[in-house]
Amino acid sequence: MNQIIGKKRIEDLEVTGNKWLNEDYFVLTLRSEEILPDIRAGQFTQVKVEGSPETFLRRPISFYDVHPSSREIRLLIRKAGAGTKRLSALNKGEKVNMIYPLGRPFSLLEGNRFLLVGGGVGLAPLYLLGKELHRAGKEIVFLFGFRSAGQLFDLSQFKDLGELYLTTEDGSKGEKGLVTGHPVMEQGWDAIYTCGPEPMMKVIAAVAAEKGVPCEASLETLMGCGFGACLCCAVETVHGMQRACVEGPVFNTKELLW
Amino acid sequence: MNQIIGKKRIEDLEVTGNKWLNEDYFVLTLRSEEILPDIRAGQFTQVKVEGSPETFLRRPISFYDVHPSSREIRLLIRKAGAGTKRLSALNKGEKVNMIYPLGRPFSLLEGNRFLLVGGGVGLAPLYLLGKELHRAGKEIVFLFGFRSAGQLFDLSQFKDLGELYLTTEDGSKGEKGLVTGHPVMEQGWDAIYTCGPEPMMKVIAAVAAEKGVPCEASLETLMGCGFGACLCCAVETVHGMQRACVEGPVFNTKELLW
Amino acid sequence: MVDLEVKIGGITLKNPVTTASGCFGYGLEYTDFLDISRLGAIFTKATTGEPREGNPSPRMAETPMGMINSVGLQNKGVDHFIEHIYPHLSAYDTHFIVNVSGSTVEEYVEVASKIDVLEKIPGIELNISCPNVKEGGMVFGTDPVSARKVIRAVREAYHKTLIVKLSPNVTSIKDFALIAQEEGADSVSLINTLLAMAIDAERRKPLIARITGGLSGPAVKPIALRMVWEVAQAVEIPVIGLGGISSATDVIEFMLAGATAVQVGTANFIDPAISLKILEGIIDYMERHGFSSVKELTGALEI
Amino acid sequence: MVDLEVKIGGITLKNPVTTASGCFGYGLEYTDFLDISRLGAIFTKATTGEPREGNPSPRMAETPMGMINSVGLQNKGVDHFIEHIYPHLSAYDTHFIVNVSGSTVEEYVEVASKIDVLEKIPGIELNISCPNVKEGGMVFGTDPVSARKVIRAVREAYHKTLIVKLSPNVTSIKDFALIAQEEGADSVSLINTLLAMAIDAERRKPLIARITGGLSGPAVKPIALRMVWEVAQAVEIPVIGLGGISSATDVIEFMLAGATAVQVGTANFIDPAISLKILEGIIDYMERHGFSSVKELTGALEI
Ligand SMILES: Cc1cc2nc3c(=O)[nH]c(=O)nc-3n(C[C@H](O)[C@H](O)[C@H](O)COP(=O)(O)OP(=O)(O)OC[C@H]3O[C@@H](n4cnc5c(N)ncnc54)[C@H](O)[C@@H]3O)c2cc1C
Ligand SMILES: Cc1cc2nc3c(=O)[nH]c(=O)nc-3n(C[C@H](O)[C@H](O)[C@H](O)COP(=O)(O)OP(=O)(O)OC[C@H]3O[C@@H](n4cnc5c(N)ncnc54)[C@H](O)[C@@H]3O)c2cc1C
Ligand SMILES: Cc1cc2nc3c(=O)[nH]c(=O)nc-3n(C[C@H](O)[C@H](O)[C@H](O)COP(=O)(O)O)c2cc1C
Ligand SMILES: Cc1cc2nc3c(=O)[nH]c(=O)nc-3n(C[C@H](O)[C@H](O)[C@H](O)COP(=O)(O)O)c2cc1C
Ligand code: FES
Ligand code: FES
Repeated sequence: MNQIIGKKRIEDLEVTGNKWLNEDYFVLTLRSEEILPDIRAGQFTQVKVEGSPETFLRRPISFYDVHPSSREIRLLIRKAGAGTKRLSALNKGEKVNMIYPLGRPFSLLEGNRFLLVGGGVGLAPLYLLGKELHRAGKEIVFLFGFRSAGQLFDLSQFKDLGELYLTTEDGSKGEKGLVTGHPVMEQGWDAIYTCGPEPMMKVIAAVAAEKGVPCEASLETLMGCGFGACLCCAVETVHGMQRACVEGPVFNTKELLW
Repeated sequence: MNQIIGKKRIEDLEVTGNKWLNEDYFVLTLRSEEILPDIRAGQFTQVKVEGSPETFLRRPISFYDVHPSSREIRLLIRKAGAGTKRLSALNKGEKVNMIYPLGRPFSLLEGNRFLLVGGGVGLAPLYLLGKELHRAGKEIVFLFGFRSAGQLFDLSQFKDLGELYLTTEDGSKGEKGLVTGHPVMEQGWDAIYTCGPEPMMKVIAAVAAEKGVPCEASLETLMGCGFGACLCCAVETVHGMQRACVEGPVFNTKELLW
Repeated sequence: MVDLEVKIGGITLKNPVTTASGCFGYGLEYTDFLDISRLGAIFTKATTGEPREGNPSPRMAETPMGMINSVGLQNKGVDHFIEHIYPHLSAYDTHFIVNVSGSTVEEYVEVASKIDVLEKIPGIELNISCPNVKEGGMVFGTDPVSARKVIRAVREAYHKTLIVKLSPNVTSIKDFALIAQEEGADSVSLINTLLAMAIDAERRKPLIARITGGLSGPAVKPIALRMVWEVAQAVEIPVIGLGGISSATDVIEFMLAGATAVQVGTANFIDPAISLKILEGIIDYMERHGFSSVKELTGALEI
Repeated sequence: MVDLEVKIGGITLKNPVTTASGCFGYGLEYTDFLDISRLGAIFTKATTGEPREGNPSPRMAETPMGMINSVGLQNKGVDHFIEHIYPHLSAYDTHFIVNVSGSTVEEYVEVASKIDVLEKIPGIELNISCPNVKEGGMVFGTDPVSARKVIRAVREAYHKTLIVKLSPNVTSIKDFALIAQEEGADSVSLINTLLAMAIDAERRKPLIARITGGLSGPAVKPIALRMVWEVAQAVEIPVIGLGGISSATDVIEFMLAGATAVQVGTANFIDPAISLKILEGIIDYMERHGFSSVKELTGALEI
């Protein structure tokens, strides 16, 4: 059922890899038969989960990595419930129906030194963003928070793009505590990008606002459609209710009323 | 979730084989971890179909063959819709949850010469019945009807138990026409057992009634539960509404008001 | 140990997990699968004055995460129940609550009176919501005047715990709950099935002989939950919640919405041992969340 | 070639497959996925007199084979529609039918009158069944007196095809269909969503900010089908059927039950190209069963 008309696609992609990174996270690699469209960091795909009676709607997943040459995309997924569990069990060669690319990506903000703050599976879009910024010659620093070392996985690909600081809530790796308390937050940044749990992003946004640093956050709102038709993903902003799937998921935090 | 209390069981059985016989029929072999209960020809199992959003209720399937020594049972299944399609895709090692054994089996009727008339997937319980009758030293003859030769599969295991006559509607194999027109029907039988499409069974029952031959038929009624609780499988009989899953699925045809 | 006891009228249930009428026979069909004595109560199949054959077949159809049934009130009548079934029930250490049905107010009263004298039956569930009969049943449950009449008459004739089972096929279910409360019912149970239909497109025929039937199963749960919530806000008497329950989580949801106890219906057909698995799940939830009494869950939704 | 044309009031649809209000935006959100000009019609998102922000988030929850939404009537108002959206619609060769909502009879009339003069809009769908607003909406659709008042007022003000969208949250939906017919509506469409609720058991909070919302999707199909059947038996005007449709088979079922056309709602979210796949499936069915005109399917259930 491949239909490639215009910009958004409905397409069956083939699983070319599926690998656990730790107990909860896995990376799903999918290949398109067609040339990939332009996909930008912060955009997402609506994934149809087959063979799961509990999973009626599609599941929104950010792009973690994109390889135009091999026509492959990678998704970093946390096993949350029935849908992601089913995705974790996909085998090579199986097909996955996706609608993509969706949503407003991160913007290339003014300046040269950027901090990318991620929590848990919120790392996913920050890798692709890191690649984009790195390619644009920017200096980037990652600051990632996890609950504990058990949630961690090999982050060397991030380190290829820039410096990386870690915090864990229990101190089992990196600094003990939350990302929001990490000293690197205090350095002078031209902009901050963030993706992770909402309470974390709110604090980051508040720090940024206080320092007058531009900040973009990627929200994880529940979605009905993912492409602007249902108005279920509404987010309160200074411009009124906006759709996380079209006007977001990336928002400038000063526009958010959260 | 194995629970083996009393006579009926809820049990996860392991798939030890799954083989297509032709385009529509397949044989699913399942092994129990426990000693098999007493299973009689005409009884059935309620199979839970996992991973199929369309399949809410269990699916009733007759026992085709039972091997107490290897603790294996075999089911002969026709791909009818979503549920049986999913069952056809099961791989070795996967588990299938079943409730069994259910229903009233065929009875050992008086006499020595029995005709077993089957149509399509209705052959399934007749094989187990053939084995039981053969073991009891009875003479048995199978009369099977198919739409065309394409529906056929290797019937040699039936031939080990008794003579076998075939009809196909298009004459592509055996006699052309319906089982109900086959000359073997006219021979003198001590009893007739039948399982297949209802119109076929009705004619068989009428012939038997006319000749005064006892006849048992296994009905394929829709089932809600399969173990007597919902009253959804009601069949009109001379004794009032009876449950196909408890008082049946095998009925003496002279009791049926159909 | 957590305290699982709840009270419905004069009946103390050892836990809030009971099984729904028409979905659990008289319990006896399930003894191979579980120890039915561990259930809070068992609601029996509908019982009428005279024996009934129920509706013609086919009586059921599968739907997306649900099923439609049109069994009708097939049962052997109240006298058969008293003579042949009742004597077997005392072997089990749980409450049997008889689901009482009829075509006329007189029939309801007759059945209720006959059950009233049965020592081991602590209560009845007045079924004014069966969508699968031409007369009586849902007619009583969808018209406020008839509902009041039948509840009043039965209340006069029946002296133990009276639970009124409400129909969801109404504009405002809480109006009916209030009528039940006003007429002295001890509790209301909801929901019965939603009137529904299924068609075989290929044969262009209804899938059910009687054309329409009652929808049950997980598909209806969100509607049932809303109705329990609405009713629990409106009445003082305990509410028994049901409709699509198939997990402990579902039960917690119904209790948070205001139910004091719950009934498990259609889910028993798919897993006949589910009711006790649900009970285990409730205990687990209570322990994880630090509830010592299950009563604390009732109405504990934070809004 | 099979004849797919159907008529609803003064509107000739090139085929009976249309898309439901609130599930297809103004069609423009779908142009990447399919040629919307091939649809019989597109029912727009609700339009009100003034701009509305809709309800707070979260606005949705997933349920077994369905979803609950409480979007409310978020839209930029009728004037914005006329100035900014209407001009884009003439690029597409299909009918846009505007879903009209309001809190008062006056607001409904105001919106209807403003739409009346739009040349390219051949009809409106009067939404008296939205469960997600405090005032208006479903209040009109569940009270016969209010329903009659608003339909009568809009009928006077609006001169093209008037379709009244009915609420399923009533005891007898056919009563409301008859009121619509009596007041001169050209057609009725049904069903809107069923009032429902979802709870997060772990957090003990409603999953939806407004606590309750409207249930849609395959879960509700058996109820919708029964209601279409009931209404089609009762009225002379064409019935537009919807509720859970996600395949051509579903559409055939609704038409056999008496629908002249159908709307595809929630299913568009899961497969945005589904409406045209459904159309292909209908053609296939007609060819296999020897129907030359799709009109022959309407009410062709054999009972
Ligand atoms: C724009 C966007 C991008 C996302 N990117 C990623 C990603 O790259 N990797 C990843 O692992 N996850 C991502 N998510 C979250 C992911 O969509 C949910 O974890 C997933 O839908 C859960 O589905 P499930 O069936 O496994 O769990 P469910 O059983 O549906 O839910 C399990 C838990 O997850 C919560 N949940 C369900 N849906 C969502 C949702 N849409 N957003 C947030 N929480 C939800 C539920 O409330 C529940 O607590 C993203 C979400 C959005 C909106
Ligand atoms: C006692 C009993 C024993 C059976 N034994 C066997 C067997 O040994 N092998 C076998 O292949 N099949 C057997 N059947 C039939 C089998 O249960 C159905 O074919 C199966 O349930 C269809 O499920 P599905 O999901 O594949 O198809 P669905 O999509 O549910 O239905 C496909 C078609 O099959 C019909 N159908 C659905 N359920 C039943 C049912 N319970 N009985 C008859 N028709 C049905 C439907 O009306 C529809 O036309 C038996 C049925 C009964 C009642
Ligand atoms: C097959 C079947 C038979 C039923 N028979 C009765 C009945 O006799 N009396 C009654 O009050 N409710 C009856 N019901 C309704 C159930 O008790 C229950 O109200 C309904 O099914 C919703 O719960 P569920 O979704 O958990 O099944 C029946 C339901 C089913 C599925
Ligand atoms: C997200 C969403 C928004 C809706 N908005 C409207 C609306 O604005 N006006 C209206 O009349 N119906 C609205 N509906 C109801 C649908 O048009 C339709 O009646 C209902 O969803 C049942 O059909 P379905 O099961 O095919 O979705 C909405 C439904 C959904 C799911
Ligand atoms: S998810 Fe449907 S509009 Fe955003
Ligand atoms: S299938 Fe439930 S009683 Fe027979």
